[in-house]
Amino acid sequence: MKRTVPLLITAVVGFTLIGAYFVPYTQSWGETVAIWFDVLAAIAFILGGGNLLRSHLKKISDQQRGWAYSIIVLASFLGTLFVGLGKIGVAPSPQFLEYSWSGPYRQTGSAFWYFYQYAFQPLTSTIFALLAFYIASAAFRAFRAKNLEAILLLATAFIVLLGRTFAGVALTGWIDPANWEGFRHFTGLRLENLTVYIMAVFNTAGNRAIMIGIALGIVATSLKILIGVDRSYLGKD
Amino acid sequence: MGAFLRDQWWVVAIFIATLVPLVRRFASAGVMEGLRTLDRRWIFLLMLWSVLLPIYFIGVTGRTFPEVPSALARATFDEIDRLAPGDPVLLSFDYDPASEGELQPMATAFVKHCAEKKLKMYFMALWPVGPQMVQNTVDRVIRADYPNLVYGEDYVNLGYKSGYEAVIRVITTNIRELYTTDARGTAIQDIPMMKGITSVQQMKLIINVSAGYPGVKEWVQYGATPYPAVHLIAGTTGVQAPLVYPYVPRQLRGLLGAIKGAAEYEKLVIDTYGGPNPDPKYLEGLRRMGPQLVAHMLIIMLIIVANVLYFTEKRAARRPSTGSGRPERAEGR
Amino acid sequence: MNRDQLIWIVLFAVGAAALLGRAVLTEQGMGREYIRQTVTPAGGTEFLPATYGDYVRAEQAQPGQTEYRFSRARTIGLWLAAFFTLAVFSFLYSDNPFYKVAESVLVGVSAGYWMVVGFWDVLVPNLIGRLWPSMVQAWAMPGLAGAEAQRNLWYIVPLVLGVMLLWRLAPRGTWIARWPLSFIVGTFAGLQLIGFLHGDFLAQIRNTILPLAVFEAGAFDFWASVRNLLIVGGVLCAVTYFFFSFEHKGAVGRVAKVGIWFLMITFGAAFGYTVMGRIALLAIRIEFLLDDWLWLIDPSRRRAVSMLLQGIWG
Amino acid sequence: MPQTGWFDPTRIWFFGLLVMLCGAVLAYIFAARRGMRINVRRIAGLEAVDDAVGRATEMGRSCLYIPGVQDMNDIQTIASLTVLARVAKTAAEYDARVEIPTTRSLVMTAARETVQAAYLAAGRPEAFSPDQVYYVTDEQFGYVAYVQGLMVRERPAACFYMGSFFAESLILAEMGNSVGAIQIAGTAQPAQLPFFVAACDYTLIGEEFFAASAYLSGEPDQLGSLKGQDVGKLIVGAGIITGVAAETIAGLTGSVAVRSFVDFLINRVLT
Repeated sequence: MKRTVPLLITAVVGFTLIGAYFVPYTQSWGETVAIWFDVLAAIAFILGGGNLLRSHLKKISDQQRGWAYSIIVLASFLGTLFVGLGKIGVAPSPQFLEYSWSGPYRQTGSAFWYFYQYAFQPLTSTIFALLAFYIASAAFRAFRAKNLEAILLLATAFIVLLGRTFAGVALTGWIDPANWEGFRHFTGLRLENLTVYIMAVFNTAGNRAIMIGIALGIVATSLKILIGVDRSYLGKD
Repeated sequence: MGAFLRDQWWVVAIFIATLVPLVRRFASAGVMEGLRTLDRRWIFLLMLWSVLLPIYFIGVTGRTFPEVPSALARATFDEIDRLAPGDPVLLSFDYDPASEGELQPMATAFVKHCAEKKLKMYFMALWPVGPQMVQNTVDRVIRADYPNLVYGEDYVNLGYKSGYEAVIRVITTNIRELYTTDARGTAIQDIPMMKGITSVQQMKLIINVSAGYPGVKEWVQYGATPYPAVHLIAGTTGVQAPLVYPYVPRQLRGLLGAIKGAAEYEKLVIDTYGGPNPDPKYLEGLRRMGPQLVAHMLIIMLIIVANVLYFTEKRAARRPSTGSGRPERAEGR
Repeated sequence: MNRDQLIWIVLFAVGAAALLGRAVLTEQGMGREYIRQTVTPAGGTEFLPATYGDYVRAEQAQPGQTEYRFSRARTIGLWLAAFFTLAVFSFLYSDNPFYKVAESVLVGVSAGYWMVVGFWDVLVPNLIGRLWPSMVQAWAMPGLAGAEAQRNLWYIVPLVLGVMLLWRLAPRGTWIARWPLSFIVGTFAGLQLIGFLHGDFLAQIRNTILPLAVFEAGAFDFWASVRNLLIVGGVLCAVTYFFFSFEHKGAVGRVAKVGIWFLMITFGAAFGYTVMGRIALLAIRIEFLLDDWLWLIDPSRRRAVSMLLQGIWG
Repeated sequence: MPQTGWFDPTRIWFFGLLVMLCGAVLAYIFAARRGMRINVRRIAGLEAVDDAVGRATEMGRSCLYIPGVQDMNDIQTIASLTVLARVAKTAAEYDARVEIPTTRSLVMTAARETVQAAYLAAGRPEAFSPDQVYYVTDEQFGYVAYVQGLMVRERPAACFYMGSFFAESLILAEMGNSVGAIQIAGTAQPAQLPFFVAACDYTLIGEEFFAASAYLSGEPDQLGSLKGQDVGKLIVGAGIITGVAAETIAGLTGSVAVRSFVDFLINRVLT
């Protein structure tokens, strides 16, 4: 009972939606279900939030290593939640002054905006900016000509990188019909044109094959789930 | 450069101080050994300096780094430069504040170039926030530096029309069917420069600044391909550029890709129309390219050094006399 | 006290001294935010961001004016943002308490942020608004009207599934929570099977049907034909690489080898292409530190009070 | 709605392709169940899973499994859970500790069920503790900031990145490399593959990632489905070759018949 019903639900819902794609009247079922999913994911926040609270409270009560930082996590989590849900500092919208809760929760100047502007935004964009450092260390460590494939990877990256600087353009700027008529056939070898050619031909072909492979992988994976061959996500009997 | 080193000596002092331990390590352990056991935090420090110093140098001196325009940027420039004063030009700004970083420098340079050439500028937008971008650019360029240009006679903002590519399909045959008024609400008949303009085909050139959909792809498919006489050039973000390269040069006569394309085009506009010391707002792209250039050079150097190191190690490993390198972990593809 | 701590202390001392000197000695100082108080059409007051340049110009025009004012709250916020930025960068050197504080604040604030977004952008309009429209209209969405304001009983389904999901927290009968999970898995396995098959699989085959002999206005265009041959050949070889039934040996092995070459060129190009975007991200953060916070540089002339004072930055 | 019938005629060819592909996958699954021998090629990344977990056990350090940053509405996350089931089972057998921080509440719930079942299947239900699977935050960069700190402090010996990733892929891979972990990545996001290929020890490229759970399980019917996918590739090969040949012939000879066939193929069959 605990496992057969869920498997039945998955199969029925899955095949219905596949069929719905072919019947003109029911083609919009896909979007409706997507909206339902958003609602379900929003409700599930309670589980996630609950787990966050429980694991950090446990870390504090057990005085595990780094419990002081858990206090900071809980303080900022509950602070943001309180300020956001309570629309603290949000003025009601001009047309509906008498409805105190009508103002947008992200209103500039409100407390929630303050948390976003001076904590959320700087922190996330700075973590994102770490990528520039990691790209440099990855370039030094990973781009070594160990075998033919690594040489192709490194050579292409090298050409594209060079092609995007003025040095690259200057390096092969001499391949110019103005200098010698014969160069007319070789302008394709100029670095920036080479980059264009690599992106337009090799990148297109490579990405197409990967996308075709992914589509086939998804067909097989979805089918295995719908007919119950793969049911690990359902847990124990 | 000398003045910069003298005035900002303290920055240079800090820069050198942080690199002294690295140089000492190379001196004591030898360059190859130093490189082999190089702590990746030195690479992080080099990346920090290769972005921070150019920003500081450009910020203080106002000068920018060299930039050599590529053939594609020159083709884009020539498409506008070949026009005569008074020729009608359509500018469609299809982007939003999120992509302003890469596209605003292009929009500013396009409008300055058209204003210098005294072309008749017809602005429009396929994105809801487009008219705001047009207004910002008009205020920054035309109203600030070309006060003699008159709204309604030299430039007009037709505003946003919803309908994505359907808008292009309509205005290429009959512009008045969709645009009965301009963005300010004045009727089309009362706008002097709209006299005699019935469709986009009369435009000598279409300039499209695009961040996605609807954008340059739709302008190529519905604006340029069906009407070979109409010339189309475009500026677009780095992510979108590879997708539209195949249209160059037949359907798309000029293309500026990412901040690099903007910098190249700015260089061409400034060299011909900039005057002795151009206003910093026309150097936005060139200014942003400073750190990009040095950081790209750093990464290129890192790849070269890594491979030189790898080959010397491999050759050393073949001769048993020298010590072997770090045990290489199982290397998969 | 090992080398790391020594370096931290030195960095700290130099940094603090420099900041203090900068804030006190130079006449312009650093790191201050200004606001412009305006009256909104509906009578309320609104605070728009303004620059130090606006403030000084307004003061010169009319000393003691109150429209442009120094904002303490936003200045504190600016310094907080600068602290967080430096704390995250400090992780590159080594894990340290500052990074742990920044990490904890980020985890807490971001979890809270997305839950608030989920509540106001999804739960209120799409669930409560659909089942009890009048109540939501009176409470938080007075603008609700038209089709949106009618009750839509279909939204009982996500509500019931949601309750089942939360049953996990109950002591007994937690197995009921599997029903909503299997509902989600079933729907999206079906939807994505169709979506990827139609969108990616078919579309990519159609795009790869290219003529191997290209004619440009009658004349045979050699290079365009080579380009098409490379694309078609590349796709076929790379697809062969993904074959599961044959070991990469013999004829299939060689074709798959060409396929992996195409993939490696694709990855190398993609890597080289994204470098510019990542460096732009770092440039923005460093510009925030040097310009908005330390007031060392002013590339967009926001604090240039007048052309006269141009000299200082000249 | 132009059609009034019960079936949308414009999608009839697509329906045919769907039936053919699903039929092939199902046929091979049932054939495998009836005992047909299935042999498939080696995939380096998947053979490394066992010795990665083994290495972690020897060194007494933990394994880190990251199921991607998307929610349960992405098939890559669901596929990642099927791989997690195998990895968790191996970890249970080796008595290694596997930690699974998640960035979505639903993924946490489903992953907890999956790991519990895996420990049961390995015969060590008592070794499972719910705290192994926990929620961090919904924000992609908040999650990466946490995991980055976790890696430096816990120094895991093996890191698995399976699922849908975006820009943070390189942060995870570089961090994992700096703590000396064996890293096996698998994703179907083409834009992130270059970073995983550059920075990880093994990378499962697109379709290889979806084949991971079949490989690791070794069950015949799972492997059968891979054969079904190969039929799909034969269809791709046939479609492209006939299309290109017809297009080229139409271009060379200019024959109307071939040209109409190509138009039929492109505008009818393949849309």
